[in-house]
Amino acid sequence: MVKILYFARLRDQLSCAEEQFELAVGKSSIDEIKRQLAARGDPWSEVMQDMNLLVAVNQVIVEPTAIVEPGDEVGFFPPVTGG
Amino acid sequence: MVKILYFARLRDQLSCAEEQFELAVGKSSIDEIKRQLAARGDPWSEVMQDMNLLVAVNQVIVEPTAIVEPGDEVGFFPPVTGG
Amino acid sequence: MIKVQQEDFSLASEYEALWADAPKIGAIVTFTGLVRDFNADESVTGLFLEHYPGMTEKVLAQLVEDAKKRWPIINVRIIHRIGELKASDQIVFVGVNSEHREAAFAACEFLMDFLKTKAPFWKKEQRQSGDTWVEAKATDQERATRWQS
Amino acid sequence: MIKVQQEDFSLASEYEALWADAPKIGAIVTFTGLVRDFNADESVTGLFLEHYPGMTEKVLAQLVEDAKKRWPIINVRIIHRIGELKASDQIVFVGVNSEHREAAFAACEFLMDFLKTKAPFWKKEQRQSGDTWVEAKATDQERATRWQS
Repeated sequence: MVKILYFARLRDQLSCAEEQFELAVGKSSIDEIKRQLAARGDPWSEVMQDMNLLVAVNQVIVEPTAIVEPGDEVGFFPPVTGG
Repeated sequence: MVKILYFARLRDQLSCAEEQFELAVGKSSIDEIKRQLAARGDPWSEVMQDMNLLVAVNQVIVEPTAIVEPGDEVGFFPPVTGG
Repeated sequence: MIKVQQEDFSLASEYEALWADAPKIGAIVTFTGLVRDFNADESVTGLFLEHYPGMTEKVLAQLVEDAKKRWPIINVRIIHRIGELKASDQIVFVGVNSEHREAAFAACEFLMDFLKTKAPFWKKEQRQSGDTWVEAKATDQERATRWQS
Repeated sequence: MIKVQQEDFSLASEYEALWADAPKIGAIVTFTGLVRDFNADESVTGLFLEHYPGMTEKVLAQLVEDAKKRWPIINVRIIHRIGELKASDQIVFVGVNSEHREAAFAACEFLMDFLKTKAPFWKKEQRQSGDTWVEAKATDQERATRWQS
């Protein structure tokens, strides 16, 4: 299991702030997780295909090829707009 | 007559803060004034030959070719070191 | 010192803390970001700032480390507010001290440029017609990439 | 607002004055210069700042005009102290506000670079062995010429 967090516009679009997610195999790439989430249909597919989607693993921004292990924290969010 | 002001290290070297100076003719260039002041001998000649000497006419920095008229205020000073 | 907080902050206190490193330091540069008048869009009534707790602090700490590697700066103080804000409110503070001004100016601007593009904060404009998430600006990305050269 | 004065100044008051332009402005950048520890030269007991009254204010006003032509800044506040100062004392303040941070950062640094090379102030270090006028630094000249490109 990994914890997935959704922030800002994504959380509103998905009506979901956080979920526990079962990895298909022992480990998964972010790309694989995105494919599985997109398979839920809209709004998930739309959000997961957004070119600007950012993802962090254990609070560090990663590429979609990054590998996730059980116990990791995955965060999905749009481009940041602080400051 | 013009008023000549000397600042900082220059004033200390010349032991002079201010003087009234008679222009040789109706108008003079700064270069001409410097020549006349240098003719007083040391420490004047040393100060007036310093490559880093700055000069302002009516409180605006000018080139040594600038022309001075009676009533003008001439300031001689070393490179600035404020801030 | 990095703080993410709802409460307002006092620039005077932050400045005093940076001044405390004198006489070792000769320069203090501060940046404060304020809530503007929403581009004169009168329908906007306020701003809401959300963040990713934990990650925000981590990213900012990394940026401070990066800045310290690049410039001989002594101390950095960063405060970013979250929650509801209204026009003219202070949003963000970055203060840097250093022996010389070049380092303090560069590090302060570097930190703001990367805070804007790397730290997980999101702004939502509150309107009578409903809330709208603010879009990221391409110009902010461009300013951050300047530092790579 | 340009002031040349012996008295110390309050960064908090200057900042409040710059904040007063909110919500039109979104950014405030401040620079403060402090008296350093005289390069660890223990024989130095203090600093004396002399200026050219009248010309100083004229030069600073011109620099503010130049900055306003180059960047969309709203207000500028400059204070430079003269007379006797000791280690850790505030010497100079430059504060700039603007809609966006780029302009505020650039104008504030521009003003400091030219204040350092154009405004008629001179520093004298006071030592037990006698006073010494501070030499101008080539690096300050170089920083000012950057802005011509």
